[in-house]
Amino acid sequence: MTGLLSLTTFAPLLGVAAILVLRLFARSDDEKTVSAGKWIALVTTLATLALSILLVAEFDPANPGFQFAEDANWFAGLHYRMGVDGISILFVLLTAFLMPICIAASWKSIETRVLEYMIAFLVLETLVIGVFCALDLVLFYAFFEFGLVPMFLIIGIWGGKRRVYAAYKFFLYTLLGSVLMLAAILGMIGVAGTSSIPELMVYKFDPALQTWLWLAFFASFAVKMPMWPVHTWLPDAHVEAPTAGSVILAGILLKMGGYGLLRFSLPMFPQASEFFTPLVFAMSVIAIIYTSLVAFRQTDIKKLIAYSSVAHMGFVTMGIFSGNEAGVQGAIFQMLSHGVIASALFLCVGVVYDRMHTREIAFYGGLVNRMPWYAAVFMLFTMGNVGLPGTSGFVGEILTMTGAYGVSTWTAIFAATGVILSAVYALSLYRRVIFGELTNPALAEIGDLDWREVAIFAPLIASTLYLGIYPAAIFDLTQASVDNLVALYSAAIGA
Amino acid sequence: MTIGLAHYLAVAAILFTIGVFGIFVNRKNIIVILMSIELILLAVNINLVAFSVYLHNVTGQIFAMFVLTVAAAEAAVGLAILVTFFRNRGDIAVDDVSVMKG
Amino acid sequence: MTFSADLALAGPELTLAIAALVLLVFGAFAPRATTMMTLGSIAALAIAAYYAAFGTQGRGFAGGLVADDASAFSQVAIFIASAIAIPLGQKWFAQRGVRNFEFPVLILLAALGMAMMVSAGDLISLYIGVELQSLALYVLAAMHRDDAKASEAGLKYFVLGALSSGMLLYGASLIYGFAGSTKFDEIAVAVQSGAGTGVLFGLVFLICGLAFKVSAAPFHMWTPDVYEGAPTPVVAFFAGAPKLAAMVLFARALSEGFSGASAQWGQVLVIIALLSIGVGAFAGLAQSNLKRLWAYSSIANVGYAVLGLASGTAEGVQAMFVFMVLYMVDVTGFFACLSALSRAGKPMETIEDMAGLMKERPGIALAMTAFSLSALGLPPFSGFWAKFYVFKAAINSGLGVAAVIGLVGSVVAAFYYLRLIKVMWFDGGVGGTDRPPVGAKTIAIAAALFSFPLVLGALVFIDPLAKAAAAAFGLA
Amino acid sequence: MTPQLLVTIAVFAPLVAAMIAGLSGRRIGNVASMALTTGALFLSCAIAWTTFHGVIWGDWPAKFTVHLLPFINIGDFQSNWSIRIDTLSAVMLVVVTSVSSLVHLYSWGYMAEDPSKPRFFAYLSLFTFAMLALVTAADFMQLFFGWEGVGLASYLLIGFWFHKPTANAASIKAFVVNRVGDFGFALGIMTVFWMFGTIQFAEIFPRVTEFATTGWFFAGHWFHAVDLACALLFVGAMGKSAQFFLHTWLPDAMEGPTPVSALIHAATMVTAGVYMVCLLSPMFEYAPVTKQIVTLVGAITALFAATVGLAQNDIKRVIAYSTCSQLGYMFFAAGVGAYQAAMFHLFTHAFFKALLFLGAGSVIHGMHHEQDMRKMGGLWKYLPVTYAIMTIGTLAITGFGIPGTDIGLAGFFSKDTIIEAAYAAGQHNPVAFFAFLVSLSAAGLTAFYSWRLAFMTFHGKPKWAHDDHAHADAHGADDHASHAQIETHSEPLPDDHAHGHGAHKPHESPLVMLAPLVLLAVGAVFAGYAFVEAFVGEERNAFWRGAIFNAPTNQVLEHAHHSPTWLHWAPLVVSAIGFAAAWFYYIANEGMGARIAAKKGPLWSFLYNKWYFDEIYEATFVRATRLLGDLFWKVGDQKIIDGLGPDGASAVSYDIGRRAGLAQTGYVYHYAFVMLLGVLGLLTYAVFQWQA
Amino acid sequence: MAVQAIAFYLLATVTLVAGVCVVSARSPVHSVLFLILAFFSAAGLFVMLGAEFLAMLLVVVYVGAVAVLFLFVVMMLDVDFASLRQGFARYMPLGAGVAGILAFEMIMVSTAVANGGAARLNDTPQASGADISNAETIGRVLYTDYIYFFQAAGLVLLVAMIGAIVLTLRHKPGVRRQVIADQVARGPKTGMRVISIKPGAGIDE
Repeated sequence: MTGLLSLTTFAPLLGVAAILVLRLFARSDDEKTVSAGKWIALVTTLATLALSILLVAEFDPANPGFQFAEDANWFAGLHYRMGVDGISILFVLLTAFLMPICIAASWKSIETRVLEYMIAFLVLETLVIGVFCALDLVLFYAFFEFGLVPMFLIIGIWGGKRRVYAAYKFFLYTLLGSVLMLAAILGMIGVAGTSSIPELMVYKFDPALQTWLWLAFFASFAVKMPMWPVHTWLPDAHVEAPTAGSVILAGILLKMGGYGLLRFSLPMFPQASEFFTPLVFAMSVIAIIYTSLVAFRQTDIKKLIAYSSVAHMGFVTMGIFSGNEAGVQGAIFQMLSHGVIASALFLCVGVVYDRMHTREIAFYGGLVNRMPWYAAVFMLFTMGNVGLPGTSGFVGEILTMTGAYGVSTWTAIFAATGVILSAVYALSLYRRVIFGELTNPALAEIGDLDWREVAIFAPLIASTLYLGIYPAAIFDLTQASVDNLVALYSAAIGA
Repeated sequence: MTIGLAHYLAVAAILFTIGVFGIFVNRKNIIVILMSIELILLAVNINLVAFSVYLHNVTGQIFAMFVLTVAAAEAAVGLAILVTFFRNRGDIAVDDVSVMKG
Repeated sequence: MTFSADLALAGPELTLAIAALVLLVFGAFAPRATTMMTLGSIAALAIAAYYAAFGTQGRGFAGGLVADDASAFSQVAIFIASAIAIPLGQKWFAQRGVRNFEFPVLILLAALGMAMMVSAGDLISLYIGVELQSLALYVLAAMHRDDAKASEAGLKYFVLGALSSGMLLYGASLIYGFAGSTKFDEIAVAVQSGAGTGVLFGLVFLICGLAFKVSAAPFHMWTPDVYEGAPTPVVAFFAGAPKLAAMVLFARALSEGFSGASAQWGQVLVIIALLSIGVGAFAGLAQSNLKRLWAYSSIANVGYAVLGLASGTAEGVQAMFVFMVLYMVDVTGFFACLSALSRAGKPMETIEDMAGLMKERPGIALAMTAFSLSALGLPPFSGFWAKFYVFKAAINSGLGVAAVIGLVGSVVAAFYYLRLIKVMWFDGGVGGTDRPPVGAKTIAIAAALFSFPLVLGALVFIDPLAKAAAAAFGLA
Repeated sequence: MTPQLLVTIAVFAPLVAAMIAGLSGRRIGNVASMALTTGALFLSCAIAWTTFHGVIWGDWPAKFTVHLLPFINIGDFQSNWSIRIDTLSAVMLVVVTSVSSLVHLYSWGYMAEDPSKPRFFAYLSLFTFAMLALVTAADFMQLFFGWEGVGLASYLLIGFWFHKPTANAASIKAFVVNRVGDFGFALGIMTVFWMFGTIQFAEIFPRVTEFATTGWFFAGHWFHAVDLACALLFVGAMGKSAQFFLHTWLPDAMEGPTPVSALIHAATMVTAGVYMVCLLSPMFEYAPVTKQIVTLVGAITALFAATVGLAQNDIKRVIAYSTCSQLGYMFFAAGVGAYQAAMFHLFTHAFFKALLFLGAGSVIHGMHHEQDMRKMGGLWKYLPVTYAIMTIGTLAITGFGIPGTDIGLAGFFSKDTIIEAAYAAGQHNPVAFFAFLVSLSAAGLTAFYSWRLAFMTFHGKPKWAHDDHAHADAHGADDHASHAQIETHSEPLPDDHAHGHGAHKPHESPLVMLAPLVLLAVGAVFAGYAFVEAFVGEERNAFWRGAIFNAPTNQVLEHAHHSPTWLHWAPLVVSAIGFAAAWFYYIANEGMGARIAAKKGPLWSFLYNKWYFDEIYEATFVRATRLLGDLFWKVGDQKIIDGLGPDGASAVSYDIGRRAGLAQTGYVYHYAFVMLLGVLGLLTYAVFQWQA
Repeated sequence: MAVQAIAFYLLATVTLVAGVCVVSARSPVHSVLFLILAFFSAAGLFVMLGAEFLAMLLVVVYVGAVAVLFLFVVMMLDVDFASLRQGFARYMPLGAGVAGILAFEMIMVSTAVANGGAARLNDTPQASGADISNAETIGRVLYTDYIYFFQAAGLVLLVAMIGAIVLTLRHKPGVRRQVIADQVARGPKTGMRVISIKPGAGIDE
């Protein structure tokens, strides 16, 4: 099935081409054109989803190596290399899964420059899938880095009041992190003489060099995740981004950081990873506790959820650097689960934002009286966010904590306080928005979910519960690759 | 006391410095700045000729010749630009050469 | 070597010289035949490029002229850039009622100067090439002679350029004196047996003079003013090709003449490179005029190219070649965009002028976005690949810290590129831009397409050519 | 029908019913939803009793586990969705399904006027499912699932009347405090996992002895391995079972509808902690220090809750503190090693406490949702059946019975066993002896507050006739959960009820509410007598069949049976004293209690305010959370991180840029000067660097 | 030798003093004149070195052409030169300091190396080949070895010429010039035009 991976990656660009052709022959503000553009985007993303499902179906879970590999010579010793293993394939699926939802979620709420918007999302999809599939450092970097641009535009053009500030902050912050990674990538190519990720994964770098390379990669991924204390771009970006932008940001873009740590830091710089584990653990637990407390005090719904994302990503980094099976699997699972739950929560915010155009918590209250179904959906995802067993949120948290426990009990203890704090902020948010009497007269006529929103939420609900009850489905896919990774890592650090 | 290469080089160095000095001491007078540049080129020529003579190598003198040629061309272009500038401004004060800054 | 063999080596130069004279005479008698002039000069450049690419190689004129892969590579690039500049400028001047048949002639002579520079094997040809090019550029900068800004730009350019020539010459004289020759290969022999302080002292002066020509800090001060004042198409021309020429000359002089002192000039170049990157990144932040902004951008970019050179390796020189060629396309394209834009006949030069451009002129706005992203060094645009080469070379030769500083500088600079994108994409404009001239628009869009996606394929060809060009300098 | 299939049906029937009622309750209507969930529960209940019989006396295997689906399968971390059946879980199945089905039935009447019945019944059934999942868990993960699942149901049901701010606050409080317990629980699970390399009960229990003497490094210290694991797990139990320090949520949980209080906050969920300790008896038996802790915490809770119960005026709150106290009994029973006694008390307590709650609910229903006992009185005439039933419940909880005979109500058997066990263990163990002393004094207090409740409610002068506006006052008074108990609580009423409240006379509840009461009363009377031998008597080994483990050295139950005679009489005596005191204050000198309260003496205030726990927590944890949150947000994020990071850096960069622009003066000689400085600098560098 | 030394110091002093006067003279006219003086004395130094051809060239090119060009421009641009000298003193110290350091370094390096380090340099100056004059020495190589540079230098002058013309040549609209080609080409068709005037309308020019 060679080429399937590239097809999946670049399929969204076909949609872009179609929209561009459409734009050439029609006025961009024509209602029919806009509608056609939306449909093209939706169909493209659905087709990509179908392709990625085909990928998963064809994927051999027993094989820990890279599958669907493609390799073509490029220039200056670079190659166009693509491939997926058990770790990356699920992120491809997640991306392809969330994209149609994003398009659908933007169906009505985006009213200006719709075609550009759809193009931005489709381009973004290609880039994100590319990140997860690239097996060449430079190719990876190209996908990784260019993703900033569509997101910059999405925040900046269709965002809220402080969109420009947020867009700059997002872009420059992430750029600063990733240029350091670029330096490390160039150094690695120089030292190892190859830019092939599979080769580099078994290349043994000098430990002293590893330290620098690790730090450089970490700078990039820590910002992307984001980890405390480089997280402050995220709340701003989330608050200002349009709903679908937040979904993509929380659902996928943050995962690129965790994926990077798994793909690069752990296998390529094992000694440095071990050396820096205490640092990462400290940053993770600070992230978990600190941002949970900050989340508790927010007055903006989206900001609260954004801060909670930071806390949840703290679990991911903690799990990854546990370096054991439970931790790594938990981290992967936590990323997938957070991709679904955080996306759903942002969509929940989007539902009321579309109706009321405010995200102030104080504005709402008592929504359950008018929107019982919405309340139920929101409750489910709130519980997922809290990490209730039975939802996907639980599995990742408990496994990452278990993994961390194996390395450092203090870390697990502090992380476990996050379990308490997440209940505090999430439930207080829910209470303030949903429960109570409907006192704000502006809300008197607010309507419940319509069929489109139900259709958006249905797959998210299904996956939250499915992953929560039968996470083994995921672990079966990731098992071989994670085993391999953990074995290599353990061997390298002599544990 | 013998006059050697070093003497000539020292003269050239001082002359060069005088030229350089002239450029930023004459804050307003472009024409004198152009003349300062001529002094710099003269210093270079002294250097080249002295080296050429002491190296027993004629290249330096040829080089100096070309420098002379180019310096003449430079003077022509420079004065032409100055004239254009004067026509536009009615003045040649260097202080005025600051519409564009920042 | 016989005289005719020497002449064969000088094919491109001869072509341009003859063409310049012929066109001058032709222009004097038919000053309104602009199309003929344009076509003629482009044809001359094409022939020169053909000679450069496929002519014989070797050293001629007692070492004054070196025709090798490096000169061929850069001459072709320079001639292409010059050929693009001619119609761009003709049209622009015509719109402003300045009908100057001398324009193509001056471009041809400047191209000739640059051709001399890139093939110089001797300090004398270095000097004469530089002066030929510079004098033509001084005139071009001031050519819009009824414009106060243009003549001011010309004046500043000239005064400072002359000063830098003086330094360069002084350095050349010291090198000549202490190395005993003006020929690079003989200097190399002298330096190989231990570079004396005198030579190195001269070398510093030489570097300073050349650094002015590429507008590297701290010899950059002329750049923003001259870019702002000079006619936009002229800026499109002299922001690209002359810098390539000067960089190649830089590389050739240093690697052919002073490879024995590479440790020393490497240090100086690193200082210059980092200063340039810093100045370019920070000073650009507060700019609102796009031409000034791009001037600072070019200072920073030259810093990157110099950093490649500072590696002192063949890889670094290759990086410099790739960088300059890719950068040349971007900068030419960007200024082509600027020259194409006007609102009610008034040129649009500030960032604020670009508000809402994405709605009004999506083609140009997209092109400018591409150039901005490229300058920002974002993959997969050409600017990224340019930086990729440079930083790889720098890191591989132990300049890791400098590379990281340079990369951080690129993040600072990112802000002003983003600001341009922001204004074009996010803000609402007042409307009323004029229809852009087809030629400039075509050039801009072609350059943008080269920036991405064509660059991905083009690099497959540029990479080995640049490698061969770098190999010609004989560095390890 | 195989046993496996039957128990699967028993566990999942409530879930299916809950989903149908919850998702399509509006479509299928109220009655259908109610009937469906109640029916499913009765089905489960029937199967539960069958299982109970089958496992213990019948031909079913004594232990079996139904594997349904893998849950988490990572290396050693293997967890499955499964149903584990043994005597312990069978007992719990019976308790849970019996009380639950009766509560479902009761709710038909109690919730008759509520507009969202399907939701209520769905929640109830969901809770039942989670509880069943908890008690049938075969590994820690499923246990945790059930654990948090019942927490969720509890949260939903406490906050059932979502428009009441107090209910919302109480529900969050319950969830969060439980999470504090789960914090320890989760750490305990991790400890177990890293210690044993598995989280399956069946694999852990045989290997406990391996770790009986080893140490475990945790949080920078060495601990005795099994002790550590058990202590951490016990923190979870403390949260769920509202033990001292983590008890504050339980009284507030009375914001929920009364059937909820009966089911969740009396009979089933809160006993999950006790169940866990008994389930993990193979581990606790090798955790001597932790057992002491369990004993101590249980004893303190028993005493503390009983004292607080003395001064409360809200009928449900009194029973809630009573529950808390009784849970304390169960814990110290387990702590001293008498797990069987703990389970037995759990079993009997389920009946009489559910009875008391539902009876209280009947009173509240009869009083048109009045909960303040000071506004009741003399109700025995109007609610005769309720009165009879509440009296039975009171007798049961106070442990009324005749020592030396087999005559007594349920509490008599179970509580006395605990007291005797504590006494027996206390012979060698001061902590256990403390527990024994507590158990006796708490028995007296129990009698006092229980009879106080009965007297204030059913006897004396009726006070409800004059009080028209109490409701209205109570409404706006408190919006904060921690103060919620000071005054009465208003459950939502349909309009006609609220308005003419003074005009209505108290009335007896409908049959659908009384029937479950009667059934429970039967349990409260006979459960002790019927099962005493099986649970804690001579037949206990045949009954438990190894589901509860006693270390060979642990002979506490054996010793308890041989306790001195005075000990058999002691509880009765202290109860009688309590009864007499209550009679003295509330019958003989009616109004004396109120006068004492009115004086607001320090002791009374201390008890009335529940030892000021809420205030202390509010002042420390809650405030600290808010302050830290604000600090981190406004100072940490905005000032320090953003101020030094992006915002600061960009401001500095821009400033540098501006200055660099200013340096670009436009004057040619400046430019030349800069160039010369450059030359000079480089030359100087060259001279000094390269001279050598 | 002493004569030579005296001559050298005299000429060198004059050159340098004249240089200082160039940059510090009150009037640009004086500056030009001092420039000429500096060139003359430098030519004298060249003669001392034996480079007579260069000395003559210097005098011819500079004094004859460049200096005159300067003078011409100074006269042409009617500028109040007094005002141009403001601020001269204010920046003296800073400029002098920088220049002093520069000069010090340059002299130090070039003299030290020239005296001690550079063994390849000869003690005796020799400006021309054996038996032939300085001019002949140059002449032998200028059109052979250096033909390339020579031609290129020609092109530099061409550029200067074009530049000067482009920048300064103006066809003023009001000035009538005699264009012989136009006069020759003039025929009846272009010489007159026939206009039919409607009565009472007049002609609009």
